[in-house]
Amino acid sequence: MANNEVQNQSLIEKLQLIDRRIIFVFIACAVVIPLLVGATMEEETTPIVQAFFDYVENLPEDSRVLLSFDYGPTTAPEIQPMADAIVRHCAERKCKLYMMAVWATGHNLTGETIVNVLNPEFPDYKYGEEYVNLGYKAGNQGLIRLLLVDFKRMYSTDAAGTAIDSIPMMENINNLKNFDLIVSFGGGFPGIKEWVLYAGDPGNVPVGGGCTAVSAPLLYPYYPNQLIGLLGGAKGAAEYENALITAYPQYENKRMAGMSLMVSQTVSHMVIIFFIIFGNVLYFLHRSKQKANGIEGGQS
Amino acid sequence: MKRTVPLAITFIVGTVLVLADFIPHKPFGNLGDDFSLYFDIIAVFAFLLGGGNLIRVHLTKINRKRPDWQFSIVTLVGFVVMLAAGIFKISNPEGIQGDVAAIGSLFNDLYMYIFTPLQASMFALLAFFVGSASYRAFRAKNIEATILLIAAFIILLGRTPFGLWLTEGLTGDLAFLQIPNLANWVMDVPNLAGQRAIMIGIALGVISMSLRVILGVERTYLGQDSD
Amino acid sequence: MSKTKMTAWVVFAFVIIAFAVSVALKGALVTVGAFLTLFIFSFLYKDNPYYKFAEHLFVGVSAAYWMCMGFWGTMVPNLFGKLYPPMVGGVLPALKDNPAEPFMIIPLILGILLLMRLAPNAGWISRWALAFIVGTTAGLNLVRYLRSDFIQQINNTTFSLYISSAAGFDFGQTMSNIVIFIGVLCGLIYFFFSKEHKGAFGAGARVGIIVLMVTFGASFGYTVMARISLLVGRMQFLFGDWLGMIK
Amino acid sequence: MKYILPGFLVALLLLMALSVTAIAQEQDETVGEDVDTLMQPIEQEPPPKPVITAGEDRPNDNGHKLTIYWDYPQEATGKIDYFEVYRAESPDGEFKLRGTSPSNYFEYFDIGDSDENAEDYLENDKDLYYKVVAVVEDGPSSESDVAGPYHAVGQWFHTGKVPVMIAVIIFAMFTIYFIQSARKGKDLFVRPLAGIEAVDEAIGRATEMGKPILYVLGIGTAADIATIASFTILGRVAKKVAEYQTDLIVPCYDAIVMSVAQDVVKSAYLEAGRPDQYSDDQVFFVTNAQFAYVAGVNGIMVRDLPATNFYLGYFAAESLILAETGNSIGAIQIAGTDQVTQIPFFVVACDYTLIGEELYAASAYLGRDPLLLGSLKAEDWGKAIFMVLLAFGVLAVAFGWEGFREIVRVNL
Repeated sequence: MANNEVQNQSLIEKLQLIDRRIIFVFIACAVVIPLLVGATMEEETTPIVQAFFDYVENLPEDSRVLLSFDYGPTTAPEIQPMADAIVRHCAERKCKLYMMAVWATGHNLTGETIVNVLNPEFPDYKYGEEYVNLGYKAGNQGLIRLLLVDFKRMYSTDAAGTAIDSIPMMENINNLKNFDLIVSFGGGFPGIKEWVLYAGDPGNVPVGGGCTAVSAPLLYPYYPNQLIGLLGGAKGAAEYENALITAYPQYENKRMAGMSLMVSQTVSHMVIIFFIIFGNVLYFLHRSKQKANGIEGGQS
Repeated sequence: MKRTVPLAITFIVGTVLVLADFIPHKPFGNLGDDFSLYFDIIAVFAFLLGGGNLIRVHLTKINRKRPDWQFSIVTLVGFVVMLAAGIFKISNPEGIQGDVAAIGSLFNDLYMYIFTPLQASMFALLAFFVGSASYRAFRAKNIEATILLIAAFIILLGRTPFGLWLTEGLTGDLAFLQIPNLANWVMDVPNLAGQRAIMIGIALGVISMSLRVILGVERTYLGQDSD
Repeated sequence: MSKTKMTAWVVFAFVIIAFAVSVALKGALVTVGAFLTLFIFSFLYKDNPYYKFAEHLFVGVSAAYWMCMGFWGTMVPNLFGKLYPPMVGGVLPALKDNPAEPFMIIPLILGILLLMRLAPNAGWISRWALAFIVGTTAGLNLVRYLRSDFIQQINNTTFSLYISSAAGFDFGQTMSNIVIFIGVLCGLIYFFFSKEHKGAFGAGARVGIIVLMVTFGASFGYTVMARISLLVGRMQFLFGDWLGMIK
Repeated sequence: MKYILPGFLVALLLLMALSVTAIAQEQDETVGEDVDTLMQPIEQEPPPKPVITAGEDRPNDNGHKLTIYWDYPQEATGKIDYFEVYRAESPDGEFKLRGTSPSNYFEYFDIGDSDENAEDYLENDKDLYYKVVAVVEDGPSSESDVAGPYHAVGQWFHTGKVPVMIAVIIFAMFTIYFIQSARKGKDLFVRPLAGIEAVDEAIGRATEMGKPILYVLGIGTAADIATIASFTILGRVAKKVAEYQTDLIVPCYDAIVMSVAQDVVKSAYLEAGRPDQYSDDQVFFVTNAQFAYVAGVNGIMVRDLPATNFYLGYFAAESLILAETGNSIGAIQIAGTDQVTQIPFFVVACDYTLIGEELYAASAYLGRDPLLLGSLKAEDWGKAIFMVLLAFGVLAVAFGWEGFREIVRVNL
C-alpha cells in the first residue's frame, strides 16, 4: 500500500487495519501477567468433579489406586494439574499409588508428578512400598485387556527394571480387579474411554478420569454409570483443587496449577472477545460513514 | 508397460483388499494389517530419498551462495549430528542393544532439549494466531460471516464467568438461554449436525475416489509417460 | 557501517551475552530450551536471523530424528528381524531365535523399486511401489469409510424426533433432535454437485450453509482454550523453569 | 464328487470326537467318584460347582478364539472371589490356566494367538477341553467337570458385514454406470465451486505480480486419499503455471509424496510444452516432523513472498499457523482438507476453502474429464440414498420399528 493512501485514511480505517502484533502483545500479557501475579480463580465444584473427590475421600487407608498417565507434552499444561491434585489427594488418604502409562510420552510426565509433588510434599512415601512407577507398555487397548487378566505378565519389571516380584506393594496384584480405583489422565486414544470399555466395565473396577476440555464432551455420557467422575480441562482441575482446599485447609496458600491456568484462559478469552467486539464496532462505524459518503459496499 | 503395470498392480491390490475385508479366514483376514506393515517399511526406504534430497537442497544452496546459505549449514550440522547420534546410538547407556531413545543417550538429550522446545513453541504460536484470525475474520459482513461470528462468540463467552454473569437473570423456563447452556447446546446440536454432514460427504468422497483409483480413472499420481 | 547493521550487531552481542549469563546462572540445558523458544516466538514480530537459525536447526534435527526412529523402530525389527532374524541378533537379541518370515521380501523389493528412481533411466519402475501403496490405501479406505462413516452414521442419526419423558412431552430434546435431523439433511444438500441450487433445493442448500457456518464458528471458538493452554505451558517454562519468577 | 473326500474326513473326525468325548466323560465320572470318596471332612464348605454349558467359536473371525459359557447359582456368587478357566488338548491332558473372570461374570473369552510360533498359539479345528474353577482365596475351591471338545474355526465370510457388502456393490455399480454414460458423451451438469473458479484467477494474479505460487500438499503420506486428490489438483495447477511461466514452489513433508509430486509437476510441464522450465529444485523435501515442516514453510513464505498459496491435502493443527502467516504476507489463499477439525481454521483465515468432499471433487472439476465428472454423479446418488434411508429410519423409529436400526448396524 502506498504511503499517501495510508495518510488519507481516517482514524477508523487505520484502527481497522490494526497491526496484528498488537493483538499478539495483548494475548501474551493475558497469559503471562496472571502467571506472574499468581492469580487464581476459585471454581465452584460441580457434581461430576465432587463425585470423584468424594470417592477418593472415602477410600480407606492403603487402598490401591492405579494412575495411568495417558497424555503427551502438548496437553500436559492442561492435564498435569489434575494429576498433581489427585496424587496429592490420594497421598493425603494414604493410598498406595501404582503409576503407569499406555502412552509412550506419559512416562516422562509421570516422573514430573513424582519429582514435583510426591517427593517434596510427602517425603514419607517410600518407593516400592507406597508408590511405584511401572512405566510405559505398548499395546493400547490390548494392553488394558491383558492387564485385566494378568497384570504381571505384561509388567514383569517396573520402569527402572526392578523385578516386579521384589517390589513389596506388588505382592497382591494379580490383575486390574485388585485395584480399588483406576484413574486415567488423557482423553485421547487410548485413554479414559478404553479404560472404561476394557477394564472398568468387564472387571467391575471403578474408573475416574481427567482429560482436556476438548475431549470432555465425548466422555460425559459415561458418567455416572461407567465413570465415577471426570475432570474436564483447566476448569475440572481447578474444581478439584477447590474441593481439596475445602477439605484440607493446609493447601490454602499453596499455588494450584489448575486455578492459575484457569485465570490465563479466562483472561485470554476476554481479550479475544474484546477484539471481536472492537473489530465489529469499527466495521459498522466505517460502513455507516461510507454510506453517508455515498460509497456502497466498500470493504477494507 | 510403464503405465499398464502400475495400473494393474493398483487394480489387483485394491480389489483383493476390498474382498479381504469380508473374509476373516487366513490369509485374507490379516491382509490389511500385513500390507499396512509393508507400507511402513517402504516409507522407511523413502526416508533415504528424503534425507538425500535434504542434503542435496542445502548443499546446492551453500554452493551457489543463495540468500541465507549460511543457515543451510545449521540444517546440515543438525541433521548429521542427530543422525549419527541415533544410528550409532552414541552414549546410549545400554550400548548398541539399548532402545534408540533410551534416557541418557545423546539422541534422547537432543530430542528433549532441542526438538521438544522447538516443537512446543511452534505449536504455541497457535495461541497468538487464533487471536489475530478471530479479530480479522469474525466481522458481520454478510449472513454467513455473521452466523460464524455469533456461534464463535457464544462459545467463547460461555467459557468465561462473564457469560453466566450476563444472563444469570434468566431462570426457570428461560434457563436454557443462559450463555453457558446455550454454548453447550450449540456444541451438541447444530455443531453435531454440521460435522455429521461433512463426515458423510467426506466418506462418499473417499469411497468414490478409491473406486476411481482402483478402476484406473484417477491416475495423475502416476505421472505421464515422460521418461 | 549502516545504522541497521549496527543495530543488528548490538542485538547479536546482547543475545550472546545473555546466553552466556544464562548458561552460567541456570545451566546449559534450560538455557538452550529457553533461547530456542524465544527465537521461535520472535517470528511473531517479523522474520529475523534468530528465527532462521531455530527454523533451520529444527528442520535438520527433525528429519534425522524420524530417519533414526524409522531405522531402529521399523527397518531393523520388522524387516531385517523378520526376514533373517540372526542378522539382528547383535542389536536385538530377543528376536534372534524367531523363525524367518519369507513374505517380508515383498516390502524389501518394493522399497528397492522405490529407490530406483535415483537411477537415471529406471525411474519409472519406482511407480510399481507407488501403485502398491495407493492400491492398498484405496482398498482399505473404500470399505472402512463405507462402514464407519456411512452406514454407522445412518444408524446414529436414526432416532425418534418426538421425545417424551416421565414428565411428559420433552420440548427441548424434541427440538434438538429435529435440528440435528434437518441440519444433516440440509448439510448434505449443500454438498450435491450435479444439481443446481435453485428453488426448494436451493433453500435447503442455504440452510445447509448456515448449519455449516455454525459448526465452523463453534469449533473455532471451542479450540481457542486448548491453544491458550499450550501457550501457558511455554510461558511457565520461560518464566518459571528458566527465570524462576513463578512461585 | 469333490465333496466325498472332505465329507468323509469330517464324518470320521466327528466320530472320533464323539467317541473321545464319551470316553472322556466316563473317565471324568470315575475320577470324580474317586475324589469324592477321598475327600476328607473340612472346616469350610466348598462353593457350588460351575457347570460349563457351551464353548462356542467366536463368529466372523479367523479362528483362534473361543467363548466359554457356564452356569452358576446367582446366590453363590458372593461366596467366591473369581473364576479361573483352564484349557487342555485332551480330557486327561495337562490343563493350563487361561485366565480369570469376575465372580459375577459367567463367560470367558479365550483369545489365542494366531501365530503358529507364538507361545499362546490356539490351533483352529483342534479339540480343546475346558474346565472352570470357582475360586475362594482362603478356602477350598470347586472345579467344574471337564467339557468339550470345542473348536475354534476360521470363517470364510463375515456375516456382520453384509450391509457393507451390499453398499460396496451398489456404489461400484453406480460409479461404473455413470462413468460409462459419461464416456458415451452424455453431458453432465456440475454446479460451480467458488474455490475452483478462483484457481485460474489466483494463478493469473501471481503472474501479473511476478511472484511465485506456493503449493502445500499437507502432512499426509501418499497413502492418504486427500493427498492423492491433491496430486491431481497439483497436476492441473502446474500445467497452468507452466503456461503462464510463473514459478511454482512445492515443499514436501513426505519423501514418497515428494517423488510423486516431482513426477506430476514434470508431466504437467511437459504437457504444457515447457519441459525445459521444470527443475527438481521446485519440488523438494523439507522434513517429516509436523511443526518443523511448518517452521520451514513459514520461512519460505516470508522470504519468497508468494502471491498465491494452495493448501490442499491432509492437515492437522498446523493449518492455522500456515494460513495466518500466508495472510500476513497478503497472499491469496485457497485451502481444502478432509480433516473436519481443521476446516474451521481454513474457513476463517483463507480466501477460499474446499470443504471436505469438495476437495475430492476438485480434481474432477479442474480437469473437466467426463469420466471423473461421472463419478461425482455417483456420489450424489450416494447422498440421495443416505437421505432417503435417514428419512425412512426416522419414520420407522417413530412407528416403533426398531428393527431398521439393526439392519444398518455393522457387527464387527
